[in-house]
Amino acid sequence: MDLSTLGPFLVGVITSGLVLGFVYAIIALGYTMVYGVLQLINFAHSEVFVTGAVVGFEIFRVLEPSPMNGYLKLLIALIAAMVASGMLNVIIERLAYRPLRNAPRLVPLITAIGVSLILQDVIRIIEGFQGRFDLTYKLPPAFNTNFCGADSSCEALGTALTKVGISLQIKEVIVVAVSLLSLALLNYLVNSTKLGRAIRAVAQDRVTAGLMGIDSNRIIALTFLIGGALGGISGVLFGMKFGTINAYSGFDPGIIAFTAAVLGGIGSIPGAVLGGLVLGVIQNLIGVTNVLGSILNIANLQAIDASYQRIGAFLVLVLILIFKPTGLLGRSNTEKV
Amino acid sequence: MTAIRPGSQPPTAAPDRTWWLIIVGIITSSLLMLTQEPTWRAALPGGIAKFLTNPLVGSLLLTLFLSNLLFAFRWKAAAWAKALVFFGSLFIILPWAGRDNTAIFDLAIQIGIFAALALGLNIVVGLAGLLDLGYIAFFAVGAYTWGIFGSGQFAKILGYFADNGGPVGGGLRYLLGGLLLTILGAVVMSIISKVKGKWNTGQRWANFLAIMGLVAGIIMSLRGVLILMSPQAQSLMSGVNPNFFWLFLVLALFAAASVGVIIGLPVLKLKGDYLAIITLGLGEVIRVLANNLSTYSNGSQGITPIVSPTVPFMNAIAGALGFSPDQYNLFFLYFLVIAIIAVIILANVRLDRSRIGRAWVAIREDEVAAQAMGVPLMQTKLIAFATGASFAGIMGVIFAAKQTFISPESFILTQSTSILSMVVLGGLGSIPGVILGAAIVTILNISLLPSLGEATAALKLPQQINPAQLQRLVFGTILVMMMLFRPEGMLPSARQQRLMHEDDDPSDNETPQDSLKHSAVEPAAEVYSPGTASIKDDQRTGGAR
Amino acid sequence: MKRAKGNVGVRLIGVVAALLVGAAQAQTAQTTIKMASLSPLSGPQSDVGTQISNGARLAVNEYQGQFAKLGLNLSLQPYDDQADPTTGTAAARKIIADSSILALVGPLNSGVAIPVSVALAPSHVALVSPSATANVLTERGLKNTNRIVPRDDAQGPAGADFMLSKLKAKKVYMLNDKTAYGEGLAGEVEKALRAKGVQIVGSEGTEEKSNFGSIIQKISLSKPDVIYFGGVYSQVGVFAKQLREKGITIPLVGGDAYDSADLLSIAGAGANNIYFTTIVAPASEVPAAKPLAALYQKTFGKPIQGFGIFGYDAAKVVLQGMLDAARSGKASGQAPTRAQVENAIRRVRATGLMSGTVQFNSVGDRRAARMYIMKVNQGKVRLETTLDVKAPRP
Amino acid sequence: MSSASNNSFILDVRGLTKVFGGLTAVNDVTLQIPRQGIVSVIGPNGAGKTTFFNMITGIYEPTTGFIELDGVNLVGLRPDQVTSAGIARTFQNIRLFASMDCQENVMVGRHSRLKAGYIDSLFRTKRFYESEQEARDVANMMLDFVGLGQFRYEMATNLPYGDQRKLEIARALATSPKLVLLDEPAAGMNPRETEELKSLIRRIRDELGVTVCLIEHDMRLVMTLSEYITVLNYGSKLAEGLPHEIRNNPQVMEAYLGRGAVAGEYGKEAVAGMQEGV
Repeated sequence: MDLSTLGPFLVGVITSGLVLGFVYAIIALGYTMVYGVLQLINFAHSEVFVTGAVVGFEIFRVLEPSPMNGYLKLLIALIAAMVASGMLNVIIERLAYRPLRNAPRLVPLITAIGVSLILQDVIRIIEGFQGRFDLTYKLPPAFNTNFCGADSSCEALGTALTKVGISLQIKEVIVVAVSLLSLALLNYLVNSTKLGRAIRAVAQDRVTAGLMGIDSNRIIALTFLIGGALGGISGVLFGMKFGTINAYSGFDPGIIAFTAAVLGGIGSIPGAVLGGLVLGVIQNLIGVTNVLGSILNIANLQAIDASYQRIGAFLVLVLILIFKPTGLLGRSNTEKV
Repeated sequence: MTAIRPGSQPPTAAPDRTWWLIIVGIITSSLLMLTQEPTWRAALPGGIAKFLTNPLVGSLLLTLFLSNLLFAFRWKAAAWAKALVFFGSLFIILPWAGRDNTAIFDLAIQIGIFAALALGLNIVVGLAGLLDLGYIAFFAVGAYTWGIFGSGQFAKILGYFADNGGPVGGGLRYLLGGLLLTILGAVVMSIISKVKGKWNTGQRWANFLAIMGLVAGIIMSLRGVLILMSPQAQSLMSGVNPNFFWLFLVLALFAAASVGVIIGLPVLKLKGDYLAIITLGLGEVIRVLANNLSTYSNGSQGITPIVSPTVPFMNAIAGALGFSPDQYNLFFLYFLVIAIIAVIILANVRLDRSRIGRAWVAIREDEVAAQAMGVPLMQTKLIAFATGASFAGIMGVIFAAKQTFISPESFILTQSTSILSMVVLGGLGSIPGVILGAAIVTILNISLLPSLGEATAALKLPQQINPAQLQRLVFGTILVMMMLFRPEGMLPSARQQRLMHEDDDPSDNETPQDSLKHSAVEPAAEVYSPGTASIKDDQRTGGAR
Repeated sequence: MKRAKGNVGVRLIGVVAALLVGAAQAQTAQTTIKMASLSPLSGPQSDVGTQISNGARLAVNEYQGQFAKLGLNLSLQPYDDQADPTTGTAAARKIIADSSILALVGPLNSGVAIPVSVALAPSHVALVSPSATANVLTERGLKNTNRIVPRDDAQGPAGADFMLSKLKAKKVYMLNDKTAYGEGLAGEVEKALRAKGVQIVGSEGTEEKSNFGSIIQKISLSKPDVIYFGGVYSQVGVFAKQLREKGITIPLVGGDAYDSADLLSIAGAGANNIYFTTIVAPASEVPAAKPLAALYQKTFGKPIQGFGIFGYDAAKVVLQGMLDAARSGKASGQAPTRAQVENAIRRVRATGLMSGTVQFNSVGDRRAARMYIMKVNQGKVRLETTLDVKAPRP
Repeated sequence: MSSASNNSFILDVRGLTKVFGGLTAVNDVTLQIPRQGIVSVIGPNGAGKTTFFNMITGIYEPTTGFIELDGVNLVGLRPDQVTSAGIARTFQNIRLFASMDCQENVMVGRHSRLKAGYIDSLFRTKRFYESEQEARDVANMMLDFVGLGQFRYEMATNLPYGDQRKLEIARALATSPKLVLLDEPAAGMNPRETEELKSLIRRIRDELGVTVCLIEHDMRLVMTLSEYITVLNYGSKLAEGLPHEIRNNPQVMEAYLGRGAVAGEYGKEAVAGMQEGV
C-alpha cells in the first residue's frame, strides 16, 4: 500500500466521520439542553430520538407513492418528527420529571431510565401492530444517488471530490445541510431571542431567574420542547443516513451522543456540536487504526480494529477529561469558597 | 420544618405485632409449601392445586413468603418471634421449597448476588456520592478471575504461551526482568512520593516513568510466569483444583479492588455527571476487552464449564435432608451467599459507622468543606471505589460458579443501571433499603414479570400486548411510579429520611423528646439555610475544580 | 414510617388478589403434558425470539391431535430468556419445577443454551436448540442437548467451500458481529479458508448496528473479492445497504441468520449478490412449506421467516420424540417420563421438516444435513446450490 | 528555604501572589501572624481577602510566594494536608454537612487526628473504639465550648444562622489547629450574637491557645477584637498596624470612602464602625 492511496483513504474516513458526527451532534444537543436547565441525564432522550425516526419513517412510507418533490417530503417528515418528539419530550417532563424537581438528583435519573424502558416497548408495540420491527426508510430515489455524480450539472466537482477521497450521497449532504441549518436556528434562538435569554438564565440559576420574574417551569418545558424537536430532527437524519431503525436502536447512539455532550462540556451548545464531530471522526479513525498500523508497520496498532470503535470514544473522553476536566468547551465553574 | 426527627430512636407508637408476625409467617410458609411440596399438593383438590401451580400465583406466593423476612425485620415484635420467622424462613422453609423447586434456590442466590452488588454500589453512590454507571465491570472482573482458573481456559492460555511464548527458559528471563522493573518502579515511586509540596516537571516525569515501569514490569513478570508454567497446561485441562475456590474468593476481592483503584485514579477527580459518563464508558471498556481479548477470556464464546468446590459436610447435610446430588451445588452456594452477604452487611455497617463512613458522607455533602476538615479526597474516594468493587468481585466468583458459564453478555451496560435502580429504589445509603431494592428488582425481573407472561400464555391474546413481551414496559412503569410516589426509596436511611421530609407534618410519630427539642429550635423554621444551599450550588457545577 | 411499611404488605395482598382474578383459569380433562419454548420474547432480540416461539406453537397445534389419541393433552409453555444467560438459567429452573414440561425448544443463543443445558441436564429435560451453533454446546456431550442447525465447524467449512468453488474467492474480508454466534461461525470459516490458502485481507468484529463507514472504507482499500459477514440479518442488511451505496458490488456471504425476508427489505437496493448457507429448504423444494407459510400468516398476521421455520422444525423434533416416548409407554393417558423423552429425542427420526430429516448423533448434532446455499439478487431469494454436511463425529 | 527566624510568629507569609487569567487577585502580600494573637484581614469587597485565605488553606495554589506554618512549608499542600499541619478554617457561605447532626459534623473535623484506619474500622479493634471515643469526646467538648452542647443530636441545618456559624467554628476547632481562619464569622449575625462571638473568639485564644485570624466587615468587631490588622485593597497590602493606627490611616479611609456612590453606604458604615469600636 502506498501513500498516494492513503491520503484519499483518510479523507474518506474523516468525511464519513464528520457526517456521522453531525448526527451525533444534533442528538447531543438534546441531551445538553436538558442537562443545562435540569442537570439531568435524560436517558429517555434516546427514545425521543427514535420516536422522531419512527415518525419520519411513517411519513416517507405514506408518501412513497406520491409524486411529491422529495425535498418537500423531507420537510414534512422533519416537521412531523420535530412536533412528535418535542411534544413527547414535554409530556415526559411534565409527568415524570416535574414532580421530582426537588428530589435528590439520582431519583429523576432512575425515572428517566424507567421512561426509556417504557418508550422502547411502546414504540415496538405500535409498530408491531402493523407487523413491523425493523423499520427501513423508503427515501425518494434521488436521495440515494451520489452527490454531483454522473450526469449531474456539477459532475466535474463530483469527480474532483472523488479524487481526493470524498464520495458523498445526496442524503449525506442533506444530513449535513439540515444539521447546519438547525444549528444556526438554535444558535439564533438561544443567543438572540428573549426565550433564549430566559433559558440561559434558568440554566444559570433557576431560583434567581424565578425571582426575576421568569416562569422557570414554562422555560423548562420549552427547553424540553426544543430539545425534543432536535431529537426529532436527529431521528430523521439518523434514519436517512443509516436506513434502518427499530425500537431499541436509540440506546447505542444515545450513549455515544451523551458522551459527545460531555466531551464538549456538558451544558454547552457549541461544545455538544464539537464533541459530536470529534467523536464521529475519532470513531471512524479508530475503526481504521489497524490499516494505518499495517501501513506504518506498527504491530501493536494492527490489533485495534472496528471492534474498538465503541470504547475508543470513551477512552478519548477519559483522556480529554483528565487534561480538561470540564470538557473541550465547558465553562470552568470556579466555585466560590 | 418545624420539628426534628430523632436520629435513631425507634418510634414508640407502632403497635406490637408479634403474633401477627408469627401468623403471617405460618400462613405464607404453608402457602409456599403447598405450591411446592408435591405430597402436600397432591392432597389438595384438583382445582386448587391447579390454581396454586399457576406460574403467576406461584411467583406471588413466593414473593409474599420472602416479604416475611422484611416483616420480621421491620415490624415491632418480640425478638424471639423475629428471630424465629427470619431464620426459620431463611434456613428451613426456603431450602425446603428449594429442594422441590430449584428455581427458588436460583432466585434466592440471584437476589443474594444482586444484594451484594447493590450494597457495594451503595457505598460508592449512596455514601460517598460518586455516581458510578459502570459498576458491573467489577463483577465481571470477579467472574473472570474464577472463570479463567476454574475452567480449562487457563490451560488454553498456557497452551497459547507454549506455542507463542518461546522457550520455557525465556520465561525465567521475563520473570526476572519483570520483577527487576517492578521493584525499580516501586522504589522510584516511593522516593518521589516522599517529596513534599509540588512536584517539578522532572519529578513528574520520573513518577510517570516509574508507574509505566511498574506496570510493564508486572506484565512482563506475569508473562514470564505464564511461559514458565506453560508445560503444565495438560494437567490443568479442567481448571485448578476446585478447592482453590476459597483462595480465589479472596483473590477476586483484591483483583476487583485493584481494578477499582486503577479506574478510579484518573477519573475520581471528576465530579458528578462527568464521573457518571466516564465510569459508564470504562465499564464498557472492560466488557469490550473481555469480548476482544480472546486469548485470555475466550471472547464472545465465553468460558465453560466452570467448576465449583465440593464441601463434603455440606453435601452430607444436603444428602441427609433429601436433596438429590445435582442440587448439592445450589444448596452449598445458597448458604455460601447468605454467609457472604452477612459478612458484607457487617463490613458495610462497620464502615458506615466509622471515621471512614463519616468521611464518605462528608464528601458526598460538600467536598470543599470535607477537605478543609482534613479529609483527603482522592484517598477516601478511592477507598469507597475499591470497597464497592471488592464486594462485586467476590460475588462475581459465586456467579461464575453458579452459572458454570460466563461470557461478556452477562456484563452489559444495562446491568449497571439495573443495580443503580436497586440502590435508589431501596433507599440511597440505607443498608436494609438496598437489599430490599435488590430483592424487588430481582424478583420482578426473573420471577414475577416472566411469570406474568407464562401464566397468560394459554390465553389467546394478540401478540403485541402479550404480557410476556411487555417486561420492559411493566418494569419501567414500576420504576417511574416508585420514584414518583416514594422518591426517597422503600426503606430510606435515617439521614435521607430527615432530609427529604423536613417539611412534612411530623404528627404521625412525634415523641415527647421531639416536642422538647421543638421549642428549642423554633427559629430554624424561618431561617434560610445556606448550609444546604451551598451544596446544591456545589452539585450544579459539573466539572472538577 | 413503620406504619407505612406495614402497608406495603397490605398493598401487596391487594395486588395479588387483583392479579389472581386474571390469572385463574383451570383446564381439566386428560393428563396435561407441556413442551416449553425458551427464547427472547422481550428486548432487542424479541423479534427473532418471538418467531421461534410462534413456530413452536404451530408445531404444537399440529401435534395436539396425535397426543390426544394417546390421552394426553399437549400445550406449549413459552418462557422468556431476554437473551440473557442469567434470566435463561432462572427460566430453566422454573421449567424443571413444572413437572408437566417434558422437553424444551430453544434457546436461541449459544450463550444462553450452554448454562441452560447444564441446569436442565440432571433433571433430564431435553432441549433442541433451533439456532445455537457454538461447537462447545454439543462438544460437552450432555445427554439432553441437541440442535437442528449444523454447528459452526460444519457450517463454516461449507460456507468456505462454496466461496472457494463457486465464487472463486482469492481474497476474502472476514467480518463478524462479536457475538458467540457470528464470531464463532466466522472463525470457523476463516480457519477453513486459511487451510485452503485463501488470503484473508481483513478480519474483524463490530458491535455497531448502523455505522459501518470505516469498515467499508477499509474494504474498498483492500479490494477483496468476497466478504464474509458472520452476523444476523438485521445488522447485515444495514451493512449491505451501505456497502452497495458506496459502489462495492462483490459477493457478501453469511450463515443461516441471514434467512429472513427482512434482509431484503433492510438492504433495499443493496440486496444483491448476497449468499447464505441454511438448512431450511426453499419453498420450491418442500411441498409443505406453502401451507405452513399460509398458516403462520393466518395465525400471527406476519409472514414466516427463517427463525420461525427453525422454531417450527426444532419443535417438531421435540414433539416427535415426545410422541415416540409416549407411544412406547404403557397405558393411555400416562405421560412418559422426562428421561424417556430425553432418550427418544436423541434417537428420533423426524421427517417432513422444512430442513429435511433429522437424526442426531451421539452428542446431539445432526448426523447429516443438507445445506442450501441461497442467493439474494434483485429482491429475490433463490436456491444457488446445495451441499451435504455431516456431523464431525458419528 | 529558611524557617521563620522569629519564633514568635506562627504563620509567615511572604510575597504571596495569585493571578487568575489576567487578573491579579492577590499581589505580593506579606503577613506574619504572631503566636496566640488575634489578627484581622480587612478590606473592601473584592480586595482579595478570601483568595488570600484560600491560598493559605491550599484550595488555591499561589502563583508565587511562600507560606510557612511554624517553620513548615505549606505551599503545594492539599487542603487536607494543610489542615493536618494545623490550620483550620470556616467558610464565608456556611458549609455544614446537611445530613449530619451537630455532633457528627464536628466529629468529621477530628478526621485527620484519628489513628483508626480502614482495617481498624472493619475489625473493630481497640484502636477503633479509642478513636471513636476520642472523636466523640472532642466533638462534645467543642460543642460545649461554643455553647451548642444541648444541640448535639440536632440536624446541623436546623440550627439558627448564628448557631450554624458557631458550629462551623466548633468543627474547625476539632481539628486541633494551631491557627484558625474565620471567614466573616459575624456575617448575618445580630448585635447580641456578635457580642457572643466576640467573647467566643477571645476564649478560643485564651482557653485553647489557638491563634485566630479573621476576615470581617463588621468594623466594630474588628477594632475591639484585633490586636493587629492588615488591610488589603485591590489585592495588595494597603496598610497594617494596630487598630488605632488603621483607624487613623488616611489611605484606609480613602479606600473605604472613595469608592463612588455604590460602595458609599457600605464604606461610610465601615468607617463609622472603625471609629466607634474602641
